[in-house]
Amino acid sequence: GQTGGDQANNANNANKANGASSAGSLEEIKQRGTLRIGVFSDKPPFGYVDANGQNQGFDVEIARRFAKDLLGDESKVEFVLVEAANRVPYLESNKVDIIMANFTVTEERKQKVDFANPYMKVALGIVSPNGALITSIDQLQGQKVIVNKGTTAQDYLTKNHPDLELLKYDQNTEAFEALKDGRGAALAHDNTEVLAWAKSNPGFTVGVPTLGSTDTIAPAVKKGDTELLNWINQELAELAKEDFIKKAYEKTLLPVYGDDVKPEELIVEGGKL
Amino acid sequence: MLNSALEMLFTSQNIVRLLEGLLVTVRIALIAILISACTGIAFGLLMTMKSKLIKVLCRLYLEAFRIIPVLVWLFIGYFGITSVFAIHLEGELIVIIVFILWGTAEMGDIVRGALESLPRHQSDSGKALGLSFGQLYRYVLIPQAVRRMLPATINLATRMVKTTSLAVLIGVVEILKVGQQMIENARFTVPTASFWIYGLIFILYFIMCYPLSRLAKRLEAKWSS
Amino acid sequence: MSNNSISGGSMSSEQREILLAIKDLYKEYGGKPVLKGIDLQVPRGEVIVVLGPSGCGKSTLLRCLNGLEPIQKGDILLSGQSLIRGKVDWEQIRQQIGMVFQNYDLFPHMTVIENILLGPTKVQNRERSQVMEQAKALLERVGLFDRMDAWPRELSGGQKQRIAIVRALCMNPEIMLFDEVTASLDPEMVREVLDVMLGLAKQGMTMIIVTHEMGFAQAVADRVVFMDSGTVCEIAGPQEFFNNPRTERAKQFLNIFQY
Amino acid sequence: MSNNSISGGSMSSEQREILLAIKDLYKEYGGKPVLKGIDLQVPRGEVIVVLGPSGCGKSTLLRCLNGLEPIQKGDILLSGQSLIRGKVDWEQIRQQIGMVFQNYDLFPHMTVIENILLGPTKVQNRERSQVMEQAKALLERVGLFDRMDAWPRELSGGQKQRIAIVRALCMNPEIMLFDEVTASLDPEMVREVLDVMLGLAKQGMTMIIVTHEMGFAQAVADRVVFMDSGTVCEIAGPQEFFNNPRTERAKQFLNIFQY
Amino acid sequence: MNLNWEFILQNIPLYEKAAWLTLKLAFWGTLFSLLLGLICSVIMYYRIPLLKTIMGGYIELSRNTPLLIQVYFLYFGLPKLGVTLSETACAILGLSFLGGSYMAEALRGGMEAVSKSQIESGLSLGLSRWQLIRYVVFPQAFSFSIPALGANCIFLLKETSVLGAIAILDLMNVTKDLIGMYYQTVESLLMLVVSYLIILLPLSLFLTWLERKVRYAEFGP
Ligand SMILES: Nc1ncnc2c1ncn2[C@@H]1O[C@H](COP(=O)(O)OP(=O)(O)OP(=O)(O)O)[C@@H](O)[C@H]1O
Ligand SMILES: Nc1ncnc2c1ncn2[C@@H]1O[C@H](COP(=O)(O)OP(=O)(O)OP(=O)(O)O)[C@@H](O)[C@H]1O
Ligand SMILES: [Mg+2]
Ligand SMILES: [Mg+2]
Repeated sequence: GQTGGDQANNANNANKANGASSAGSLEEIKQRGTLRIGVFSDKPPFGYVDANGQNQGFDVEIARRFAKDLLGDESKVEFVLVEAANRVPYLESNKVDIIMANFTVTEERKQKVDFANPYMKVALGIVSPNGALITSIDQLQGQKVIVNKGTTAQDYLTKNHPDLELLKYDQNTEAFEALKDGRGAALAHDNTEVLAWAKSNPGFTVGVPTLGSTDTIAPAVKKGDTELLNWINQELAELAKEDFIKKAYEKTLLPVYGDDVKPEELIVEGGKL
Repeated sequence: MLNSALEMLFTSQNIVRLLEGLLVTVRIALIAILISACTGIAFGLLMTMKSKLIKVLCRLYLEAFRIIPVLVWLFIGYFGITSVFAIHLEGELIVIIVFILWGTAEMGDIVRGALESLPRHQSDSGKALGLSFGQLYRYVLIPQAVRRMLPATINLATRMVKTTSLAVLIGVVEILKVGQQMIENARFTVPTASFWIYGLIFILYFIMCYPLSRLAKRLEAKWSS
Repeated sequence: MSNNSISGGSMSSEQREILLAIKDLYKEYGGKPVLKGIDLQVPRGEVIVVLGPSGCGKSTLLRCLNGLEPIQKGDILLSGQSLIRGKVDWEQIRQQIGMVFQNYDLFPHMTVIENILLGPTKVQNRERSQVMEQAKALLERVGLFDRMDAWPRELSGGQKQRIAIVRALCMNPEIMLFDEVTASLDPEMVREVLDVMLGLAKQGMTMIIVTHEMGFAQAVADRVVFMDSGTVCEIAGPQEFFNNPRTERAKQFLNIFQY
Repeated sequence: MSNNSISGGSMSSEQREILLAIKDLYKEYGGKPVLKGIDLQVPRGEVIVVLGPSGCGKSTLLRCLNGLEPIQKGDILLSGQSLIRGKVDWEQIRQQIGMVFQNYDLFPHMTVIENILLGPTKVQNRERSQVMEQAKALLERVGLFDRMDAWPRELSGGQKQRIAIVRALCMNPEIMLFDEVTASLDPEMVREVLDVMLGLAKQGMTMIIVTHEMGFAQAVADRVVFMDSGTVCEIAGPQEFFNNPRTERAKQFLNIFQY
Repeated sequence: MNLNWEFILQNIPLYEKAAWLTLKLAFWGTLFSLLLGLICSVIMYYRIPLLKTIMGGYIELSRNTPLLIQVYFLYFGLPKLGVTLSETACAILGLSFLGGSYMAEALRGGMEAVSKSQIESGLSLGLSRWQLIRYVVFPQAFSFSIPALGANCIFLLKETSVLGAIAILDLMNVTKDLIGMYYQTVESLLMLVVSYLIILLPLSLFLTWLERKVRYAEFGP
């Protein structure tokens, strides 16, 4: 949760920093006729591309709805495929209007972009093979831990456990592949992510389900784009009336998590914690 | 194992998507090669100018691309430029621009080398016939230089095709990225997907580059005698 | 200016029109003098053979006459018109001066006939068919009519040099310069090239020939110019020069060719 | 076998030991005959000059004598020992046959003295200091003692060829083969190299020389061998050959050098 | 634009470490490439049957595929066949696989540039085959190859930049990290470029000098 003062302050910084005009962004989007949203292409079930080349997932589901409510048609969304590490540059360089790629709210990121209200809660989780299950971070001393570049997991481990040896990959695919190939003792990532992954990968278990503080995941817009930001917050509040986030959960995440996980532990309805 | 891999490829849109990815790769390479062939010739002529200042500037430009890896230039174009100037450029466009800048430098050096390798008495005897400066280049020097530089030019083209593989690292959805998406998708059905997909891409690149380098070798053998 | 004092030869050059006059020509490469005041007058129709040890400046002299090298002092007059003072249109002048070099300088990417036609059609803008006539006649004369469509690489060294001569002749030059055109040829080929040059001489072409073929020099020259380290040491008729050289250096030089 | 019938020359070769005998040597390149049965006997101490038009097989003959080219028929005997039949130790035999080529073939990555010492020390395993003595003496003789530590690129063409001769001589060969060693030299340099060879001849070295220098050939030869298209046409003493050649082809050939 | 100097100073050690790693990988990669290239070039020069065909195939395969795909295949593909190599092993193996063919071509070019008459004059001195290679062919071939070999060294050093894809913490990867974590894009890229300049500029200048020396002077001081 951030205060309004914070935001105003940030907006000032941003205008100074890149001098890009931010007013009238909604107008611009409407004129263009498409809403450009940055999503992952290789992070099922949040954002991925299915065998037919269609974007799918939880984030995508919400993104489509945004487009529908803003432009009247859910096909008027243009999905831009992003990597963890280039989410901020994409916003900064105006390549996308919104990032909805499992973007955890952090202090550094707040310096660079503006986050809307959250739609998900997240902590870090650590997944490891059943044969050598890691249940505490202390067990990882002297072992290699796999992370995805530009994620909160890398951030957290680098800052709080600088002695751990990290194997850093550009892409999710590669990080999980590396875990399967036994290149590291464990993989640290958002717990939403590792839980989902462990579900569908027998032989792997999330031994540390929450690590560090609970963070939130929220849509992000370019620094200073208060107009779009306000619209998103409003939209999230509207969507709460029909439990849309929950529905999206049921459609995309439930099949993966099953009944073990309570939706309330993960989702945030209406942008309010 | 091979069966399930083939099945994965030929079910749904996979093969089509892979080919679409390949198309992006080919498109980048083709545009960059064609444009830098032209700009490179101009740059090469510039490099043979007598002016000291032009020589130094050309040299700096060339060395910048000789010393700093293309991947770094891609990052500078992709992250650096956007973060400084906040302009919106597609990854693919960045790749093409960087490739053209790089190709111009390398091509220019090839052109310069070819022109300078021509024996001096060729231009002497052209001059002795009364050819003007322009005629000398048009009828005597350039046609000969073209032969000498063709093999190296084709080799450069091969290198550019190969280097398109780096585009994935700045988020261009080309063949490699499509392959990775497919690997991710098939993680339950075909656990060995990465072997097959990366192997297939490896072979596809080979199929693109091999004929080119063959041609270069041929021409080299033919014209060296 | 003073060359008359040492000039000689069978014909008096004063009686004929002076086609080319070199006056006190001075040339240096990066401060090192290579030609130290050359004086020479070439009447129309005369054949001059330039002899001298290696490095004495023979090639440099020819290259200066053709504007391939800038000179530092002196003057060169072609038909009384200076090639040094004022604005000189070298492209125009080079059409009047044909030159053949030691290296086979045919353009390797053109056939024989294309090589020959390039200058007349592109530089002189003459009618292709008309030049063709002339080219064929000249090729016939040097015995290479049937090699018209060959590529330079398919020719022997001697054939290449004969074509190079035809190429220069086809521009209808006033004067021809030959710089050791037989230096890298086998003896038989030397002969076939020299025979072409002898033929030209007989027809009255004005020529300056640098060569190391003493027998040929003696046979073709109207006057022999002997150079050493950038100066003209001796000018004489061939008979006189070869049998009774006046300077010590010329004697030494001729000794090399005797066993 | 039959060369005696056409052999001639100032000395009767029968009286001296035959160092090298070539018997019916036949050689082809890819089916195309280049040497068609050559017979030649070289007594110790004789200087043979091989003349003939370009492409007649002179170089090929020398290369066969040295084992650089395999032959198809015939025999070569050095001091009576066959170089063709049985197992031939070429490395051994080449030490007895010195050869100098047209191109300056010094090893560019070694200084002059290293070039000279390579063979004697590495191949013949001789004492370095002892070879050094000999090398110095030879260098003195060709007038290049002070260039001992120079690099080949610092030498003129003529100097390079003289060093190449020293390099071959330092192996103490029985016979020396020279293949147009002055073909790409300037006239002054030609002279300095030929003088070295004349000196060798006077000292009684057995030599086979291919050259286009007619004056030199006449001066140095004990016998002249004239070849044409792969056969020996005429063997004669130099006086006889140059003034009164017996075959038509030799007459034609000599004509080339006359103006 | 204001640079965040504090950030730059803070991260110098990181770049220093990465630079050493880059150099280390390039060193081993170059060394093995040279060895592989040497073997290949001798095989190709002497046209040893069978081996020549195999090496020819290898050279084509290696020259006509990108290093990135090669290492992806080695790193992610091979484990599916049960062969799991460490990051460093994959990196060095990939570099050597790629570099071997480039070095082979460079060396072979050098060997073929030694003129036939050089070999013949060696033979006519009575040198044995081995002595010929040792004293005549190789020293010259090597110097002919120097420009190409040098260019290959720089090429391999630059190619290490793609090894970040298999979690090697080279200069490129460190930069990506910093951009991803702290979003100090300009500073990180600047340090990256400076690092490459520090490593490659002296090397490049040295090679230019060497090349000129070899080209104009051939041999000797
Ligand atoms: N481009 C050049 N730069 C510097 N010096 C040169 C150049 N060209 C020739 N020289 C020098 O000028 C002098 C005369 O050279 P030139 O080629 O005219 O001699 P030459 O009489 O033609 O000799 P040769 O018989 O060997 O052809 C030589 O000492 C040579 O070193
Ligand atoms: N390696 C080769 N392969 C095929 N043919 C060859 C080869 N070397 C020489 N020949 C041919 O053999 C013939 C004799 O060549 P050779 O070099 O012995 O002649 P030459 O008498 O030395 O001529 P020159 O005076 O030009 O040196 C020529 O017709 C030549 O074309
Ligand atoms: Mg000259
Ligand atoms: Mg020969």
